Amino acid sequence: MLPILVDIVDGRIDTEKLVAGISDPSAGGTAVFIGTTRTPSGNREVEYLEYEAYRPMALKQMAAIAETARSRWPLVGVCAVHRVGRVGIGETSVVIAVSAVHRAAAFEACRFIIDAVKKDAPIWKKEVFADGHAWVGP
Amino acid sequence: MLPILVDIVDGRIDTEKLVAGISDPSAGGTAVFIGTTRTPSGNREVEYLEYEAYRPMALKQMAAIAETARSRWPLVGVCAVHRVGRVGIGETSVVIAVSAVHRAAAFEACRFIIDAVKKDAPIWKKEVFADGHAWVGP
Amino acid sequence: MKGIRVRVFGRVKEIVGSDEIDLPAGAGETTGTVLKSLIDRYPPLAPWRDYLRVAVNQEYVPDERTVSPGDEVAIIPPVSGG
Amino acid sequence: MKGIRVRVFGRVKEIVGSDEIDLPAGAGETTGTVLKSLIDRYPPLAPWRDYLRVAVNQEYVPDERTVSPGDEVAIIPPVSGG
Repeated sequence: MLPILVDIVDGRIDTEKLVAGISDPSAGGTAVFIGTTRTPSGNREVEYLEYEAYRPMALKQMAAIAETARSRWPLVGVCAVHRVGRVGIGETSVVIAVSAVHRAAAFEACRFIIDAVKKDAPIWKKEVFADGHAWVGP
Repeated sequence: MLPILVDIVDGRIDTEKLVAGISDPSAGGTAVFIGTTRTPSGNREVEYLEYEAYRPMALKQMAAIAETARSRWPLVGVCAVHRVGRVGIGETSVVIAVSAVHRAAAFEACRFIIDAVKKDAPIWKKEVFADGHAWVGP
Repeated sequence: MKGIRVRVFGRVKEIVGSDEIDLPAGAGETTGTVLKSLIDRYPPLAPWRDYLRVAVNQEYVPDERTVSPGDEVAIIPPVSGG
Repeated sequence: MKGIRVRVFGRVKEIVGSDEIDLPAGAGETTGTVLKSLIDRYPPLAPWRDYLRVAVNQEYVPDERTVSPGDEVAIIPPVSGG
């Protein structure tokens, strides 16, 4: 069982490196979720996104979510990294990577983690348009 | 909607490049499955794996599976690449990558495709041990 | 009278105009009274009242609980990571 | 009498000792008769009979159908890609 890696970073996320970090001879499958910033939002063109985190709490939440996943599924490695600051369109804002002996566990845990991170990690994004911005959410 | 990419390759699979190939400003999530060769198998140490494909039929099957996925879920890009020949332990033997506007479709389609490829694509692996080999399967 | 320092984020930070604020605190302050004081002071927050979660010492506090000046209190508007 | 060329893979290829084999074919050959001829000629294949799928022209043929010498016939042992 590999250590859990969670991080919040200010620059580009190196997915390949993260996936390599959870690889292991005992793992047969790795499920990865890569969140990328997109445009349009509704019918407005987004120029870029700006992410903000309550960093220490977000790291705690992400670690707790990853631990929960590891207690529910037989996993080998777990990694969850979120980017903050300005993120251009099409760039990666979040990566969840989970390796397991069998693929079902990897898929289910990966989906669980991204769903939980989006629901509970104190991270916010605003969409920046040519003429203003909007926080995403209700 | 991006073209579907399916391939069977003799050398290393460049996951990063494949993921880049299905990225698009309209996509918000990409689900990736990375299959890696593992050891042990049962209680025998595997030295490496050897994959064989009925190449033209496997390519047709993979393309048909990808098309089915695209007809069932709203996807942006789909890619399925399998490696054949000798694959060392821990190396990538297959990559499925699916991008979509929303992550649920990406996850579900990615899982569907790897399940279907494993069930129907005419591809075989044998595990090579220090003292022999075994075709995987019943 | 010591105050309670409250961290704010996202749209709440934008309304407040700062990433933290000191609220005057009497005895028996709770997560509820802190939230009420903040909204009283910044009325544009009122429409968000039902959407705001409170964290104390970096943990969500779903039910009302006492807060003391040493606690790290944070107002969590609807999250949107990913 | 023209033969039918049959492609074989995996453990079937190992048993047959070649990646394709020409089977003599009369009129009215079917996927079933091709499979039977192959197993008759290579008895070690018999235990695999129920596990073998037949493809004609690179498509699985779940039900028995006629095959002609021009068809690309393949015997598909249990697949194990991934």
